[in-house]
Amino acid sequence: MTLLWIPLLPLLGVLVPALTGSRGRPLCTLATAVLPAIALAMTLAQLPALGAGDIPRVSLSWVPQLGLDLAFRLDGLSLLFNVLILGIGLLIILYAHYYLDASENYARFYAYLILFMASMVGIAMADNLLVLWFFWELTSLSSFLLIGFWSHRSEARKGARMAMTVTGAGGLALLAGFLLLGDIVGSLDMQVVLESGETILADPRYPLMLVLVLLGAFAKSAQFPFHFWLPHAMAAPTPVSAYLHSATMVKAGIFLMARLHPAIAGSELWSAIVTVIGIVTMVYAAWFALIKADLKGILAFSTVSHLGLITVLLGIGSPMAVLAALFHILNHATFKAALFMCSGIIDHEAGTRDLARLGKLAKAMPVTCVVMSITGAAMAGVPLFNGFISKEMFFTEALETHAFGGLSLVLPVLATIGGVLSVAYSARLVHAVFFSPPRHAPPKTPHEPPHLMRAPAELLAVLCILVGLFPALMATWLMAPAVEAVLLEPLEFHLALWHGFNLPLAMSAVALVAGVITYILHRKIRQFVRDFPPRDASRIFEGVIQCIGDRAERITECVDNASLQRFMTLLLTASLVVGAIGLAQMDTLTGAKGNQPVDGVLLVGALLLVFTGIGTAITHRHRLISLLMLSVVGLLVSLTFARFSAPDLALTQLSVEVVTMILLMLALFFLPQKTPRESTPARALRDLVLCTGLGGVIAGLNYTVLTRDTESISDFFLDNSVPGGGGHNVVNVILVDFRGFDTLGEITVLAIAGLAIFKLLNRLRLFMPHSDSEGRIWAPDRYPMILTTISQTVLPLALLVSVFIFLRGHNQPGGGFIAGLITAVGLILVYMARGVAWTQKRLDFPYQPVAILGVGVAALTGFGSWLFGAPFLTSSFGHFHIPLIGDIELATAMLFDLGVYLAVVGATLMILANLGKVTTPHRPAKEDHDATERGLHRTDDPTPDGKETV
Amino acid sequence: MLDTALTISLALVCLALLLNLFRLTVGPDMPDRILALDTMYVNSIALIILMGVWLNSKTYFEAALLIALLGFISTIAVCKYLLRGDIIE
Amino acid sequence: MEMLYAITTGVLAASGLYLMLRGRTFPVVVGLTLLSYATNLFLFSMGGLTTGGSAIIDGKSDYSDPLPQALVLTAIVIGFAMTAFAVILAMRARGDMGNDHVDGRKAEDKEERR
Amino acid sequence: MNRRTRSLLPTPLLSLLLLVVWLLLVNTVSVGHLLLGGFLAVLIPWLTYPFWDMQPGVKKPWKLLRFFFRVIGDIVVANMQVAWIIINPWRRTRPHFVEYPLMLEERFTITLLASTITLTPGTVSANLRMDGKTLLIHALDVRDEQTLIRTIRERYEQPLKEIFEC
Amino acid sequence: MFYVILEGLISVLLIAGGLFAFIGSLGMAHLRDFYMRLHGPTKATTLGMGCILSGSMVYFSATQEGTHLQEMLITLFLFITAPVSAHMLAKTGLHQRLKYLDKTRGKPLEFREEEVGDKPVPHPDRD
Amino acid sequence: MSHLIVMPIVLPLAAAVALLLTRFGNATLKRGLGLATTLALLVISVMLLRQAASGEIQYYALGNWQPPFGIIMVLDRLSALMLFVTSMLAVGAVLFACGGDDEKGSNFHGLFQLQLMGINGAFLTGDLFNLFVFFEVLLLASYALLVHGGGKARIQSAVHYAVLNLAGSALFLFAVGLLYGATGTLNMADMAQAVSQLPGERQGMVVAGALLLLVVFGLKAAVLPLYFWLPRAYASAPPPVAALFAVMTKIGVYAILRVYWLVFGDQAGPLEALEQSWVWWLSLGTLAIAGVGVLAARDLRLLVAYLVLVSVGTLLAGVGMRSPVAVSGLLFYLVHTTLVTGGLFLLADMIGVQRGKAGTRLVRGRIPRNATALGLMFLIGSMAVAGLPPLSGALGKVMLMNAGDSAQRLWFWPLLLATGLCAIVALSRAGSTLFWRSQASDDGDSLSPWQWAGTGWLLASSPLLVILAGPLAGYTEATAEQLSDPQPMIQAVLIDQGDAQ
Ligand code: NA
Ligand code: NA
Repeated sequence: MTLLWIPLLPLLGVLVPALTGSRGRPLCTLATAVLPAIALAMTLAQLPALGAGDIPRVSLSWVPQLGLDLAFRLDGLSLLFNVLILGIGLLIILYAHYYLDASENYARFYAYLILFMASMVGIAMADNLLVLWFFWELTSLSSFLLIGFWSHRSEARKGARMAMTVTGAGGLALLAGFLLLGDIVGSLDMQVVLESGETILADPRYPLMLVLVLLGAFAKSAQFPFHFWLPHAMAAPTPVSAYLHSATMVKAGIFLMARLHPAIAGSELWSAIVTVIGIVTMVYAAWFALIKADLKGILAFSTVSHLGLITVLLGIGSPMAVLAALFHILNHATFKAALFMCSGIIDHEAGTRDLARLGKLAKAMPVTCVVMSITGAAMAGVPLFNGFISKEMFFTEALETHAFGGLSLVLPVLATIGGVLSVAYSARLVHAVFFSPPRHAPPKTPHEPPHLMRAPAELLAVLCILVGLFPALMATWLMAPAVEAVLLEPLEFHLALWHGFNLPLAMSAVALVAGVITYILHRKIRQFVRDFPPRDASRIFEGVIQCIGDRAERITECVDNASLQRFMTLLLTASLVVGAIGLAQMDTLTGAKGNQPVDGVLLVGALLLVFTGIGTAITHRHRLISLLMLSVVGLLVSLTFARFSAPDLALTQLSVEVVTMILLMLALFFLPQKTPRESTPARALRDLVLCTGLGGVIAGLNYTVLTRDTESISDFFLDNSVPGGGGHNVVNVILVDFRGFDTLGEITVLAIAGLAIFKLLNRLRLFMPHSDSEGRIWAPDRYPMILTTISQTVLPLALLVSVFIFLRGHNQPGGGFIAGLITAVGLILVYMARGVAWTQKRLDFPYQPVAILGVGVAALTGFGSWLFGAPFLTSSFGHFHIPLIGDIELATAMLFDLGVYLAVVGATLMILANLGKVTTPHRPAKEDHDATERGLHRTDDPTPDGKETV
Repeated sequence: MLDTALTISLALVCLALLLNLFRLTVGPDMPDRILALDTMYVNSIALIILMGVWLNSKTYFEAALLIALLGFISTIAVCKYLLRGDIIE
Repeated sequence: MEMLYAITTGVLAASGLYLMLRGRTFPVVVGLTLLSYATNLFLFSMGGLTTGGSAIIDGKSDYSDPLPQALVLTAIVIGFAMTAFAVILAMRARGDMGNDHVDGRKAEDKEERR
Repeated sequence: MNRRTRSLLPTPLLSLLLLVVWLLLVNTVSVGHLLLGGFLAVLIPWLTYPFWDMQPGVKKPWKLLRFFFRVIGDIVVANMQVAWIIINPWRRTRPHFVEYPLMLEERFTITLLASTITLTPGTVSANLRMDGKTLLIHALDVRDEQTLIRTIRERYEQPLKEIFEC
Repeated sequence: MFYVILEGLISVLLIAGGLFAFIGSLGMAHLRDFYMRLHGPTKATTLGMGCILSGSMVYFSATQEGTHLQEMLITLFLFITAPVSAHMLAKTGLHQRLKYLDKTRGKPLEFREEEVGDKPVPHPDRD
Repeated sequence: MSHLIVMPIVLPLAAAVALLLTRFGNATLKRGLGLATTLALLVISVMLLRQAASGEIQYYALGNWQPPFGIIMVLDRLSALMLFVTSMLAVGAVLFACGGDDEKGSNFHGLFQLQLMGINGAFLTGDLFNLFVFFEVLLLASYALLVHGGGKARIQSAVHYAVLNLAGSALFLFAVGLLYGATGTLNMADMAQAVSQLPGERQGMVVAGALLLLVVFGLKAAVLPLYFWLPRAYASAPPPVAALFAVMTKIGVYAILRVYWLVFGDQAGPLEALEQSWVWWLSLGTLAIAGVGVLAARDLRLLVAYLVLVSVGTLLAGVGMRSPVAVSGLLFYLVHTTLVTGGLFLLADMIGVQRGKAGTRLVRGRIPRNATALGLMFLIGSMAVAGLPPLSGALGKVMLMNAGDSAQRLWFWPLLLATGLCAIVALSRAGSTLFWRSQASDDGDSLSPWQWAGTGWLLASSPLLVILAGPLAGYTEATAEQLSDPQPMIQAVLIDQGDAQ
């Protein structure tokens, strides 16, 4: 379990700076360092176990369905990386303490840094592919945050996004690779994966998997062609560069290749890809390192180059190559971190990182000069420093590999060229900063930084020398288990400074000499390069992203053109297609039942319906005519219902139709009276074809159903209506009892419509023409006397009819809904005849509560049945005999129907009366002509600040 | 005899409906169309009553009643619309 | 008779759909209403076309299928609610946008931006 | 508007009408329905009472009855005339707009008169002036404006005035 | 015999009703101006309704138990509403100043220029 | 009989009635009632979740009319899970709304409860027509809520949203009619049985009905040619409503799962899985177009709306794979995406409010006053929604990637990963614009604690889902198993056919 704490402690450590941030920087720094330090100690404490050949592992079940366990291991490789991550991390914390300005949010910085540290430890220790991926992506994220730390700088933001995009994309490829790998192996457990090398190599999906995994690794380790993001990541504060972009994060890709080495290396494909990419990266980046003018830029490209070197070694893949790779990881981390810190110190003290403005700093900053010289020499591979040993090993492996058959000389030659360039840029780095005179003066007068700020770099420099001098003593304890972890077996080796005179030594010598010469000539080279101005990767990247964004925008605009007509066309086309597919599967349209004979009335009815239906469409540009046609359709539809034995439907349709008419006319008043001719003939034709098609499909489907007999559940309703529901009108019993829940939903819909319309009408001010579309000024007679008189007779009659329809609904056609509509229409007649003000004065209550009360009553009927232990909406009924009056039947369903009645009355009046009220109080006596010409007249404009409420 | 009478009557009412449709379609003015609509309502009542007689069923009486009551309101609404624009003011 | 009925339903649906494809809110609402008539006729007929068989229990033997009728009743009410909402929404849209195009476009830039 | 207090039976004529209508609706004359109808005939007028203008009382009920049957008769006759005009291919119509000066004053009776005119002899009451003093009548076939006015006055307006307004 | 007479009565009422309804609609279809067309439906159709409804009353009273006077209600409603519809329609026609036959005598106020009031203004929707 | 099953429907109804009986009234009281009801719903849904976890399928016969004659509410693992997600989301939305959005128009809390009623009803009902009714309840409530507060953009998007959905409702009725005409029943379990014995001459009717339903559900779910209503509607809705809308598309997904796995399950013979290839290919198209939309979005809310569309594509791809593993994965992903996108809509509004004039547009503006906290929330939300570990999106995505055969993976993986990358690019751009590329400023409206609570509630669910991933995945796995075998459902619902009461 202690193992679990090693990644967990740094993860918890993210909170420490957040909590201690307000207590001052020294305390915060100290507190932040504590948990990583403990984690480092715990890591080292595992050494004995490792020495004994154990691999400490811990696993907690997390998502077993996925094969995802929270599993960690601490083998040699993890140990090596943990030491690097935590060790250098601690040094960086110390360094950052001095590096950051007083004004900067150090707590946030530390939090990001620790988050990053924790995720790196997680990668190093992950014992499950998915866990590894999790931490992998977390490093991308934390590096995004760190690179963007100076978020006010444009290059920081761009660099952060670029890093995020590239490593994020790599991470996604890696995920796919991991899942494939898990699929091949049948487990995501690292141990199982590592032991299944043969299975993996034999699997046909291996190449794809390998490419995906390597994509991830290369993107993270900035290998060609994904190298471009790393230099731009240098926009980050220098501690970040030192830590992430030299010592740790960029090594994650290398780590991954080493980690999965037993599982996925060992094929020709592996060597080919990895070696080639590595060597190309190495040389290419080294070249750029030489010609960069920015201190951190040089270091960044040199980092890329060295990562290439390590990649080559992993590609070669022999045991000694692996050892060399791991050893170079260690060495590179030490000298490169120190170099970054030095460059940060210089930047900090001199105020610039531009080589042109730096020079002759040796006097002002002697200690820094020494440190930088040592570590620079290590980077160049000068003997006696650690870099020399691993580079020597690299040359050896480059010579010994036979990966490229006849071209086997290519590798050593390129390796040597890389070495030459490496020496050249290292020399340039040290010489230009400390010894040669500057071309322009630096912004600040440089001096040595505080001692403790130097200390981490000094320590690392000392390590460079110690390891360089006593490699076996200093590094074997780390290297042996690490190599064993990668090779899955112990490797006998001896790290030594001196291997005798041999070809690699000669190559080193060549590199040194040629490197110095190259540096001396480098101005000419740079002059040469300047003729081909290098393109800025960030600008290209931004351009590409911008271009993709624009392209995406254009595509989106093109696809989604905000045209309802197109959306509707698509919807209808989809329906046409699926309907036609169904229809096509019918063998015969006419079923066994066949057609009943047609009589003249039906024919005339159908003729009228078809005629007015089409008429509604044809006349749609003259809206009122269209509306009248529609009204006839409604009438005929209700006649159709009556004709085919559905009196309830006929009644409902009739009353709804009238209310709809009134509603549409109320609304039409505020809308244009005519529709402009806008559809092109082609468009109209297309719509016509589509609609005819869909109409045809609907007709066809209707016909197929109509000509077949159906066994349905309806017999149950016919049988149980009287005994079970206490009503003779089966339709009504279904509505209020068998399927009362539908009806409850339905009146809820109606009530919501009322509420929604109330919302829409609130503070709505609309243009009110003072003349009709022909220019006739409205008739002066608002409330025609005969109409008003008749309305007062019709209202009581309508109410009486409502009561009649309501009471008999359970046994005869009728019911609460129709009754409600009749009541509503009766009241609407009064509104029409006498106006809102007059009516409102006499009908002084809001309709919303009525509608809601109706829903409430219906719901209460439902709840009532709970009292009797029955399910919601269970009905009961009884016959009661009252003297003189006779038998009467009472059913709870009637109460439910009362709810329906109230809801309908309330909602309908809420809709119509509110709509009627929209204009009434504001109707201007006369429009002013300007407003009329503008086509819009508002009595008060809605406030622009969005305070308008709906 | 009754059947024949019923058929004749139905045929006449249907013809009447077609004539209404004619007036509804050709107009020429809105009031003409409304008049056609109104007449259609009334003729529908006739149709429903005749259907009731034909089927010997009183189930459809309410539908006729409702048309008599509501068709009028519909007509009034359109007239009011043409007269005043705002039918509830 | 069935054929006639089906054709009528289809024609109403087609007319309604044609209107729903128009570019102004009011025809769309009218189309919606027309379409819901067609829908109701369609749904209603799923129980077959019965003459003189109202589902009112009175000792007859041949009743029409009451279930589709009940469904259509619900559908009519819901359709009414929806039409009401849609038409008021159209009003509101006209009030806010200054025109009654379904996309809230000005009358000037005609719809050729499809 | 509350000139009258809300009495239990504010409009007896309406109540009677409602009761009759109710009995017609339920098509039964049972005690239960009489009671229910009676209840409704009281309740509904009571509820809708605020929506009523002053309703004139019936001064001479039997005259009303006579008027009623006369109108029914006129409707039949007049309608046959109109029918004849419509189907007679050689018809000679003499359409006429007639301004009819009203004697009646109550809204209710004016409405009754206008309705009667519409239902009877070839006339439609086309417009009631807002002042309620003149009624515009469109007649399908009249020889003489004055004759028409006189007929209406004597046959309908006078009786109505007697029944309701005297 | 009684039933034959009854059947005859019903038949006559129904046919007469159908005929009047037809004539009413015919008048509406072919009379020459709106105001004349208005007469057809308000008169003939109403009478036709009366006939058909009476026929129905007689029919149901004869075939089903009890007397069926419900149809009177429809007649009543029609008599109440039809004149008002006609009145409103006529009002609308006058308001729209629909043309009437030249031979029509009498020129109502509605058609006299001086009574129309403000000069018509172009409606914004007008193309 | 336990009434608990029907509570998620009747409780919000009752609360809505109480809330709406007066149009105006004590705002605090209304908030309290709205919040209390929502919390009660959460408790109820947890209880139902535990009931359903036993694996037993229960139903509640309304009016005591036994299936297939009466309407029933069915509680199985799937419906319980959907109820839970809804109430989790609703709590966040209501909390947020109490911060002041509820006062920007009338009747917010009542309508909100009605919307919940509709959603919960849609999840519970076992009757096809009743599903239609609840669809209408939730749609109309959503129209009302969409225009809450007013404004041009809202009204305009409401026009599109409403008209399309109205057409969809008509299609739904055609489909229900056809299925009733062909099978003679409305109960979905009964229909499943009827389909298994379907005479060949009716097959076309059922196919047409089923595919029309697919169009309707596809419209709700916002699948490729039918998604166009979504971006603008979501982007313009009032924030708590937009948050609740996060579950709206999932209703479509749910309905597809429910109908096609039950009615067209393995007992359906030649009709089995007739939706599959449609859903599969269209979902991929949706994913692609949504990825492009994510890159194109120049407004944070629009961006989140397109991320919802991404999630729709992902979910439907899971549906299209039509395997229990895929369903398990998609349900996990569904829980995650619903809560997180809901939270992001809320967060977007908070950011927009503090950025003043720039609002949620992704242009240089002033830095939100509470940049640190908002930034942290944005980070969490973005990571979760983009599928970056260790948050829930990553788990869901991995689960879905693991499902599907190799032919399906060939299409699904590249698309899913590519849209993931689009999301990363777009969100990092958005984040850097909102929190970095702006001037710091001290003014900007202050945010109410309610808003923090609501947003925090939803965004916190993502890490929580990671911690509880094991149990949740176990539940979704069992759900998928339950779903893949319709027989127990059919038997549970139709035990005593023939006699009711
Ligand atoms: Na009923
Ligand atoms: Na008004």
